[in-house]
Amino acid sequence: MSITTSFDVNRIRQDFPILSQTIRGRPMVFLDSAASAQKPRAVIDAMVGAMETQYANVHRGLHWMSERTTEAYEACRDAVATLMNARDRSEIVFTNNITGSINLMAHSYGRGILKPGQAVVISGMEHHSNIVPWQLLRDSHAIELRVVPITNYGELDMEAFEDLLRDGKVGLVSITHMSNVLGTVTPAERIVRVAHKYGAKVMFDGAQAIVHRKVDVQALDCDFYAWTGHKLYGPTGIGVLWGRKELLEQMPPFMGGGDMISSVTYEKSTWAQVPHKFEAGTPAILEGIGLKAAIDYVQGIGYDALAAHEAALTEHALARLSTIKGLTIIGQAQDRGGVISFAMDGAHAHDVATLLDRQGIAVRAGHHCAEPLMQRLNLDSTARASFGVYTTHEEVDALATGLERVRSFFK
Amino acid sequence: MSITTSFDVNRIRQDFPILSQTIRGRPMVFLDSAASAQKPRAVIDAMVGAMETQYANVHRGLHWMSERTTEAYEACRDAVATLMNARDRSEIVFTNNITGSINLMAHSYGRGILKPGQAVVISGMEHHSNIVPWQLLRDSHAIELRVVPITNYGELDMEAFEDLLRDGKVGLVSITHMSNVLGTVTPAERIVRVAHKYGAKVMFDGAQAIVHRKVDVQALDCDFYAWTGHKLYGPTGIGVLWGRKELLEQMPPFMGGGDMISSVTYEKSTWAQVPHKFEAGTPAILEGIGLKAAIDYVQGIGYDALAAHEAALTEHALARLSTIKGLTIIGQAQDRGGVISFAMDGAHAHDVATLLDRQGIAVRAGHHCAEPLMQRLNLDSTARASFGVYTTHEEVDALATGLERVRSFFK
Amino acid sequence: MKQTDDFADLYQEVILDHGRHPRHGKRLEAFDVTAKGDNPMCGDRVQVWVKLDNGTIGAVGFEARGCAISVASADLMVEAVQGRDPADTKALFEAFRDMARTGSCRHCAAELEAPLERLAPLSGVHEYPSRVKCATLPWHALIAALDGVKEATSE
Amino acid sequence: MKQTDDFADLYQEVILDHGRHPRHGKRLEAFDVTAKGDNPMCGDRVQVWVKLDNGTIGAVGFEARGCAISVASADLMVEAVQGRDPADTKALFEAFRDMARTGSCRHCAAELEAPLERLAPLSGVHEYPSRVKCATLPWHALIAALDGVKEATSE
Ligand SMILES: Cc1ncc(COP(=O)(O)O)c(C=O)c1O
Ligand SMILES: Cc1ncc(COP(=O)(O)O)c(C=O)c1O
Repeated sequence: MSITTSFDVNRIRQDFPILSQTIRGRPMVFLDSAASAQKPRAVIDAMVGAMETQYANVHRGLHWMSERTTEAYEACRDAVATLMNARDRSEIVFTNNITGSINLMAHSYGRGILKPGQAVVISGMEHHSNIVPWQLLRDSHAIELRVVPITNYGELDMEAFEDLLRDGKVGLVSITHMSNVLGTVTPAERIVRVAHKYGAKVMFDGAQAIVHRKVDVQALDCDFYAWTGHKLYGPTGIGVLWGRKELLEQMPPFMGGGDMISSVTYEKSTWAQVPHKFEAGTPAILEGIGLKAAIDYVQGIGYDALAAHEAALTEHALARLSTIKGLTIIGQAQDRGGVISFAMDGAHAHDVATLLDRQGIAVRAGHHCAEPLMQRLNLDSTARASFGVYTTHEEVDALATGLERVRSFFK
Repeated sequence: MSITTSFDVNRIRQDFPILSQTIRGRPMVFLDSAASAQKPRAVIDAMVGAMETQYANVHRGLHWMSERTTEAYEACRDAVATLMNARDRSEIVFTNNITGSINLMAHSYGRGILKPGQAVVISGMEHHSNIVPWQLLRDSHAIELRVVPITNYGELDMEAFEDLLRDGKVGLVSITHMSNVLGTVTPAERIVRVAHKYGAKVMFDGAQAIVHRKVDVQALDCDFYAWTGHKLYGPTGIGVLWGRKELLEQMPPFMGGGDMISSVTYEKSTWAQVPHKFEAGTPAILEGIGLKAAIDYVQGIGYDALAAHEAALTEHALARLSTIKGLTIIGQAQDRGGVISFAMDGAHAHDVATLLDRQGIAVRAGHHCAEPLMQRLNLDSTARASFGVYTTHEEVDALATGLERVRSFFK
Repeated sequence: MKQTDDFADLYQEVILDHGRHPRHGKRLEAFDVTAKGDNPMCGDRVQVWVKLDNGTIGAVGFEARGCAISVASADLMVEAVQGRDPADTKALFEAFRDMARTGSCRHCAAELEAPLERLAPLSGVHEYPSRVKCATLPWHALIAALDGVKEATSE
Repeated sequence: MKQTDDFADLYQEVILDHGRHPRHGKRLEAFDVTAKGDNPMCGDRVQVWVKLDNGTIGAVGFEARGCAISVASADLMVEAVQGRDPADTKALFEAFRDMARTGSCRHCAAELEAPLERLAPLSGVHEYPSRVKCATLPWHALIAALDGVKEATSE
């Protein structure tokens, strides 16, 4: 099958007002989308539209503004359900970011369903958000934490993974679907097949993956899938946890408060149905409305076009960067997305990032919230360029030229 | 001292674009601000400005956009510290809403500092957000939950309160600073004096209070104070917890993830300094920027003017509503804010709210997330009108006229 | 007068009347099945008792704590379901819920037209999605009772 | 050339030089106090060893893992503090931090002008608030060591 798309990146760029900004008098070259993506006009307009014309608190209002705002906010749940191909909209739980989603899991699934003595499996390339909640669980609930090693290419060691599961003690596998450092896309279907064979449930950290690929939770056959709005061109302040309904229903709530109850007396409270059981307090209303617009925007472009664009960019970038002397690209996974880490001989990543910034080029540098991975790689930090739907080949070229200048400055 | 203000509500109303909307062809009369307030142009502009001209993820970026966005976001922390007269900006913790703040407390203070056998005191007029987290704590951590009864006027029974503290087992008092149902403002300074006398720390749920009064945490001498951005004319998705630094420092973290760590290895992680220890994951960046604008807006008007306006409105409303036959105002506290609940003989609160809505008047009806208080009042639900900085005397009159029509319809 | 119409198109006389003076608003002493319904968002509660009569619905009684719409809906429901078998009743509920949500029943079986007409005064709630639950709550309780479930919430 | 100036105003020759070839970048075998500094946000780490000499700072050595700015700052710091007493050193740190944050030291005591001038090449970091911490991290470690504290983080 060949994909024919009419993807016009210059037209896309016009949807993002911020891209016309200049930095130090130069056009902004924004290569830090993996940290947080820029927002299209549609998202801005949706949020402004709500604040200017249709806003009130949701779910309990009987008046016009509240009813209409509830509809607009809940439409986001439908959009997410469609995006992920969930069986039912009630499988979509909104949180504040993916960190909140994973903490919810570590609490409600970890403390509520897993038994002391069981194990959780993570991998050697997780973001701190998918490490620390499980450490807190381990320390308070006597859960064992097992780590799948990664190969020198930066891929999961799938044999070692299966070995970790063999004793049947693993209750949950929580693994990234795409590394925010190496760009590696993990073999999600295989992970699920192996884990289920040994009776373990599987959650994916899809913070990066869902930005680059169509995620179909039924096709993946996973049990939970989490991601974060601000990386998918949506606002900050909203995250998503998808879970199989029957599992969500078994889990105790995480936070208590308004909106998540069925009845409250001082003696005893009972919980609302899923997903509301997990959504305490006034939700991120404006953010849900913004995220809905972001999803519509992405769906309008289509994941096929988006993935093809990013694959072409990534290929171009890998080719271009590999010609720069003294530059090492970190991670050589077969299946990878538009996130590229690199190190320059004789120059610290921070210095590289700052000197790129002086040329108007924004990249990230540091441990990327993945210290254990850095230790595995024997690095303190890397510089990282990451691409969005609006990134151009010219920007990749600017990065390469910029890096050549940095290199000659430091030599 | 007499307060002279140049408070011009018609000028204020022009700052809120939504107020020019019509509902069913009638001017919108929005009397549901206690559920969530409308947003002034300044808040909208600040958020749009960020999304259109200056946005990136914060705290770890070395590039221009990230540095500038970090400054804009962190300026909110300074604004909150000034608003509340905190000793230090590091005492301000951002959460997703006040429900998140109280759950953080129930977790980090409740499970981290309180010992099984100790007690937490709440009151008979709490919002579910300040009940359910403590019930979850009680059930998982063997903490006793004590409830201060309220008088028939809808005030705290302060003698009973002191009695609850006498055995010295109470570790924490968590009480509303203003009831979202009765409008009652609680005697915060006295609560703190009494509680401290018996060695208990005090947290206030200031979700409603901070909208109507100047809150000075040093003058109150309390230990924690929580509130929520969307009721103070800010965006959804952001809440605040203020705590004394030495207490915050003793508390273990709540959620794990990026931004809240100092170092991570698989064996052991260490935590960042307060407040970051409590702020896992990408913060509500756009929301912080919006909240900063909201605080500046409120400060620009000044709490004196704001409180005077609302006091006058409330007085007018109480007078006007008390002339309506068959209408009972629920709660007669001496010290009260601009939130008024009422019940109509022979008409259910939902029907009242719907029929007001048909006249373009938005009020809330239900248990207002305060079921135990409803039980105490022997009511299933009330209708509630609540005022904001933009509410006018004419709108109060419209409410009264509207209620009279509802009454004659149901008679 | 236009203004009163604003009220009356939602609160038609029949709703006011059944809301105020429900004909069937009492607990049955002799019954076969019963269930409670609960709308946590607004505090409405209802309990429904059903006496079965050779597999069809015989006498029905209810106790409701709630607004005029939920009480009237319960009362009108009783009149609409008497004599029907459970499968019929569920089909009628689906049609009624569709009407309450959208203002009309879009794909209604012909044999449901008559009973739906009796319930039509409630169709005005479609403008208020959160009040739709007031109208459907007694139905949820009834279906729960027929299914042998003790409690229902309007979703 | 304009472009190269964009680099050079921040990374002056002296920074590149001290960053690449720190004169004092080694652990002291004989020392009185030592402390580590750690910038959790970016992963920079430094350890500083101090030999005291009658209450003033004698020999100082450090080991740093970090960027050119943090290494150069550590190296320049050593040269600036040798021979000072702890109180003096703290005053100099405050002045330096002010300069790193704002680009210049606004309220500097006259006697600090000379040592500050040696540190002035680092003042360009004020444009990058998160890199200010790179420049101040070794100072935090030094002050911690003088105060008898084992670890410091740049706030
Ligand atoms: C007194 C009080 N506490 C807590 C809350 C909960 O606020 P939020 O839903 O923003 O967490 C509210 C408002 O809903 C309130 O009025
Ligand atoms: C793979 C991965 N997981 C988790 C996160 C955390 O996302 P958030 O900070 O929005 O919770 C990120 C991004 O920071 C990420 O890249």
